[in-house]
Amino acid sequence: MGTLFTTVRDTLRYKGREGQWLWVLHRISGLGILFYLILHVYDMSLAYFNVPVHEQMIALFKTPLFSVLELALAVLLIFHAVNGVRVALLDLRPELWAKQQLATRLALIITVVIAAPTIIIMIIYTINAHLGPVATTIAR
Amino acid sequence: MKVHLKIKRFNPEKDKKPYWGEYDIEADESDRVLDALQTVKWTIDGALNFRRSCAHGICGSDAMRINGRNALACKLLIRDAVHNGAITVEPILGLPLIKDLIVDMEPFFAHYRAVMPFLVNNNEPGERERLQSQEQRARYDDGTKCILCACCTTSCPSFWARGEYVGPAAIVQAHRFIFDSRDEGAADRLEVLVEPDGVWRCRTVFNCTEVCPRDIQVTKLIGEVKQALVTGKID
Amino acid sequence: MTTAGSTAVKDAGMYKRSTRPAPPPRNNFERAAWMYMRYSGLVLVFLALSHWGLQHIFNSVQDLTLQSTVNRWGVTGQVANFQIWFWRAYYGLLLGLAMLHGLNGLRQVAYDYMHFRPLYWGFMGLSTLLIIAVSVAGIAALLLGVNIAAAGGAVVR
Amino acid sequence: MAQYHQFDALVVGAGGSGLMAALYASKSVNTAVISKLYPTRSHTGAAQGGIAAALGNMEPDKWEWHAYDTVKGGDFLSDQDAVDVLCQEAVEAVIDLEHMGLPFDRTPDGKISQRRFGGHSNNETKKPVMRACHAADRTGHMILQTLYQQCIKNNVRFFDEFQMVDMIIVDGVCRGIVAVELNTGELHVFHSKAVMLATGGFGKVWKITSNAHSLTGDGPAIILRKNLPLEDMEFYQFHPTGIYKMGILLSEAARGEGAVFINDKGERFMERYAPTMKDLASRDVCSRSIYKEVRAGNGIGGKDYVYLDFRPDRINKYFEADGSPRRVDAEYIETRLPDIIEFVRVYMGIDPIVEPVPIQPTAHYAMGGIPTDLDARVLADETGKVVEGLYAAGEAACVSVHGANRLGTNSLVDIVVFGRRGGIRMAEYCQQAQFQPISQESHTRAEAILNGIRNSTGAESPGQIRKELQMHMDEHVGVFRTREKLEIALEEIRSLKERYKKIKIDDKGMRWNTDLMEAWELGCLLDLAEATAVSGLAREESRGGHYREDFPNRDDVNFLKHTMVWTDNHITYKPVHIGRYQPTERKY
Ligand SMILES: Cc1cc2nc3c(=O)[nH]c(=O)nc-3n(C[C@H](O)[C@H](O)[C@H](O)COP(=O)(O)OP(=O)(O)OC[C@H]3O[C@@H](n4cnc5c(N)ncnc54)[C@H](O)[C@@H]3O)c2cc1C
Ligand code: HEM
Ligand code: SF4
Ligand code: F3S
Ligand code: FES
Repeated sequence: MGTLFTTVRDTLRYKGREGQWLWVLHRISGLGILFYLILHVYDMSLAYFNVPVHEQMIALFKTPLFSVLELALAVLLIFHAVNGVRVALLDLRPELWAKQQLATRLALIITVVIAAPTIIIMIIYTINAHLGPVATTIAR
Repeated sequence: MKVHLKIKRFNPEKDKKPYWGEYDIEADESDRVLDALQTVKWTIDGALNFRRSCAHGICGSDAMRINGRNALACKLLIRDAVHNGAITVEPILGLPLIKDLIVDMEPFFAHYRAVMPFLVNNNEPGERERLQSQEQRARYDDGTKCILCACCTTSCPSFWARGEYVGPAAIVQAHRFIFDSRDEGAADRLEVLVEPDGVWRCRTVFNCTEVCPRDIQVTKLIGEVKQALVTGKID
Repeated sequence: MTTAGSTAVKDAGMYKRSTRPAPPPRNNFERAAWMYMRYSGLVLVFLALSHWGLQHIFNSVQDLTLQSTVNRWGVTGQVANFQIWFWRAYYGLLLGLAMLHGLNGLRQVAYDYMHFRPLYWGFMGLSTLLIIAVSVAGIAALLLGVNIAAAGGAVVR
Repeated sequence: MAQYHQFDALVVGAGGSGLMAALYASKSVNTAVISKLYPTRSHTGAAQGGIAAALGNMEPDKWEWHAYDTVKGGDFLSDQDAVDVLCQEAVEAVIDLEHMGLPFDRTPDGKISQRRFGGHSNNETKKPVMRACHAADRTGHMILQTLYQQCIKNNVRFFDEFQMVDMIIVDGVCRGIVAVELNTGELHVFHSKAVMLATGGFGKVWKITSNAHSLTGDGPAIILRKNLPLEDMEFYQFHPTGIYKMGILLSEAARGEGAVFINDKGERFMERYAPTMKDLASRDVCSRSIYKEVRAGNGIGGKDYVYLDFRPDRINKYFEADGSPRRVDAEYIETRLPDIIEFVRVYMGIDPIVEPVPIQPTAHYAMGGIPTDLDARVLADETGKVVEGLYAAGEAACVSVHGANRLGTNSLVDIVVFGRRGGIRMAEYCQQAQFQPISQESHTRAEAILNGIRNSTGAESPGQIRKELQMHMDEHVGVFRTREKLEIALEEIRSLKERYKKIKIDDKGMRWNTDLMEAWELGCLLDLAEATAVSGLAREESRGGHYREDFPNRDDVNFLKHTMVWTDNHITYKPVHIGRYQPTERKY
């Protein structure tokens, strides 16, 4: 893995600003989403090829552990999308470069603005499913 | 004021791996970090090694990592560098370490040479200067300020990962000529930069722009080169 | 030599060179890949986020059943109506764009860290095969619909 | 053991002069450049204001006017044949640089832009003339970069971070040099037909200086040790505008754009000292005037500095007072002097657009150096005999175009004009000369010297000696000199030289031993300081940069001649080449 180790070490050692950390996150989130996507498409294809296994996997996705992973995935996807737009826009319109500091902050803010309600809704769904009426009462 | 300096030391003839050297010195708050290093060298340990020459940010010798971030030691004042009375100084990343704060600059200059950093124009120039409008001159001004200090290239995560990446400094140099109205070598330079280790390695991290001691908008210039490759136009 | 100051010689096109065409670069793959990442990313924002919203916000994973899939995909052997074609196109596009985007992203990461050429090519070869296989299976399932026969009648039409 | 290399021509030093020479020499012969710094780190890159050439792009100008200004600036000590070459070829050289790609600023009609500079005038009206071609205030940087770029284009062979420590001169013929590869500490013998020394200045002899740490005069010092003379060493220029206490230069371009000196009373005092050129009088005049103000108690707060004022509203006020129609605004000043303004902001923490800047004269430029003829060939003595195969150019050399005081922007002209002439001449020589044999032992002298320092077990610290040397030089061999001061300085330098024999360094290693190299360089500084003081003591008159309070007048009867100083401190003299311009009183 050649320079993976040194790069990770250097990235931790070097005191970069937001740009550096957004890049790290973008990379990790991209890989995370890809991993999930492969799993997910495989699972969905089983709806034709092997329905019983498909159903077992759906059941698996409903367990608490996967509910937590799903939350993480939501944040990663939202972040990756928002930050991806930032990068794409900056790359395709160099004249926007002067505003990069603003763009980084905006990306973080938008991520939070979208992710926060998403997570809350998802948490409520999960609690509902696992704890049933109690949560439903609270939610009301 | 009293300053506590933590300097990453390494002597290839003695040490197996780098270690921290710690020094307490007296310095003026308007002194440069370079002055502090000189004080250590001249009064505490003459064996401390670092490059320096002009001492005012114009020759590009003394790029180093001060408090974790690249800077020219001669352009950072003590008062801006001390945190809780201390300053940490380490060599720049991504280039082979030789001794103390000195790294091997050869790979850096090899990338510089790779982008044909010189005017290409085979037309007979005539007896007087080639004409250039003020706007055309302004178009590539930013890149001409570069002092090849390597602050940018050695702050770039893509460069840490792949030393083969030409790096922001070389792209800035290429930009300086690609956008010079007198130049005709853009095609050849773009041939180099379109390669996988050319501009595409740049992931828009902005570390480079943030540390350039000459305030060059490095990422923007890289972006303009990417645009030249994408649109096929240089304007 | 005495030259009088500023006798302007602004004949037409004196400074001309404003928009020179850059040459078509020889190695176009990296450039195409780079542009693809940007443009597909912009499209994916809508597709991936809307999909996520549908599956995880408006509906919950917890409510996911074979029925909800049948509602969009139809069942094996069924003649596709407009709705089913719409979902086929939507998911097909999402799947294709995302997989290719992800694959190229993975390639970039691998290119950064795997300097030993055979390792890089081996890793990318396997990854590409896996991703193609999964994508083909996914698209096949999308076109063929939910195999209701194998579901043991669990699904109510 | 030393490694061995052979090249037709060797250039030592990769500043403007070295690169220019290398570029031209490498066109026809096998050439290598040896430099203790990466070429782009050379101090040519620090030059700010501009390079003079009578292009006449902005207003009428003639090279003859440039020549006269140069001779007058040099207080009539310049060799006028050399000055003619300088000023005539300046035009060609600047155009040459432009063709190489140098990004000069432009006039509205697309030509090279020019600005005013100290001492440059329209000879008819006596008013300042726009002669300095410039690229913002980074002209030297652009020259250095452009020349390096061209060297890369032409595949010039570089040995970067190799430091010359000895020269091989046998039977009066230069046959190569010995250098240390800094990275390994190994010695390398470079065998050649011709060598050019382009090692730059030696400002580090003083404490307050605009010069780089690396400017330690290695070339001239080695020349002295080879029993060859140095010329006009007493003429050292103190630039009037160094940042207070640091010495970082604020180019004369600031005054070219309209900045003025003011004292504690807010007076524009240069009006009194130079009624016509005022703040653009030559540098020696300005530096002395500043110190005269300080002595009269007019320094800011009674201290030893004055203000350089380039607040736009003030500049406009002075333009108005001078009857000039020009006006400036903050934006204009920022685009014309970006680096200078940044220096002030970074290093002084004040904004020159709103506050005046504390400045003090700073040691800047060596008019003297290795004597050469018009083709940059090194002279062996006062009779004009040349050392075969040896060339010198740039600040290390003294063709004597600058005489007793250099005009601003003339050094950059000097390095390109004589660098080029030297390079061409050297190549011609190499084409007909043969390699002269060198001994297997060529490097042993250098080895012994370096090992001597490395293993010395004395108690003296080189850092301390350097500090004391610089202190004495600032105090006694500065802008104002007297017999007593110079004698004190000499005594001190000699005792420091004794102490230098007993130094001890901390780093005993081979690789990148800057401790060792700095100690070696200190030896050069000591030798050059001594040569400067000795020459100054002998010249009992005031001329240009050399001002003796005990002999305040110029004495053309006894001292219209060049000093040649030798390693044993004896002095010989050489006549000045007078041409069209007879010495007259110098007034600005
Ligand atoms: C701050 C400042 C501003 C200036 N502004 C102007 C201006 O506006 N206009 C103007 O005309 N002049 C100006 N000057 C003066 C001018 O810049 C210099 O005199 C000129 O650049 C000297 O060039 P050079 O080629 O002789 O030497 P340098 O550029 O100093 O180069 C010396 C070279 O020699 C090498 N070297 C030295 N010793 C050794 C050794 N022992 N072995 C191997 N290599 C060695 C160094 O590595 C370096 O490459 C300015 C000077 C300063 C300090
Ligand atoms: C939702 C909208 C998306 C947008 C706007 C987006 C945008 C981008 C962009 C612009 C890049 C290039 C980054 C660079 O070159 O520095 C990128 C990289 C990447 N993307 Fe996406 N993407 C999105 C969705 C996805 C999805 C669904 C996946 C998973 C399949 C994914 C996986 C990756 C990977 C692995 C990388 C490489 C990361 C790197 O090189 O550091 N992205 N994305
Ligand atoms: S672009 Fe800036 S940081 Fe990079 S080498 Fe040039 S001056 Fe240094
Ligand atoms: S830090 Fe590196 S990734 Fe690009 S924006 Fe700068 S070159
Ligand atoms: S010493 Fe020249 S840039 Fe710092």
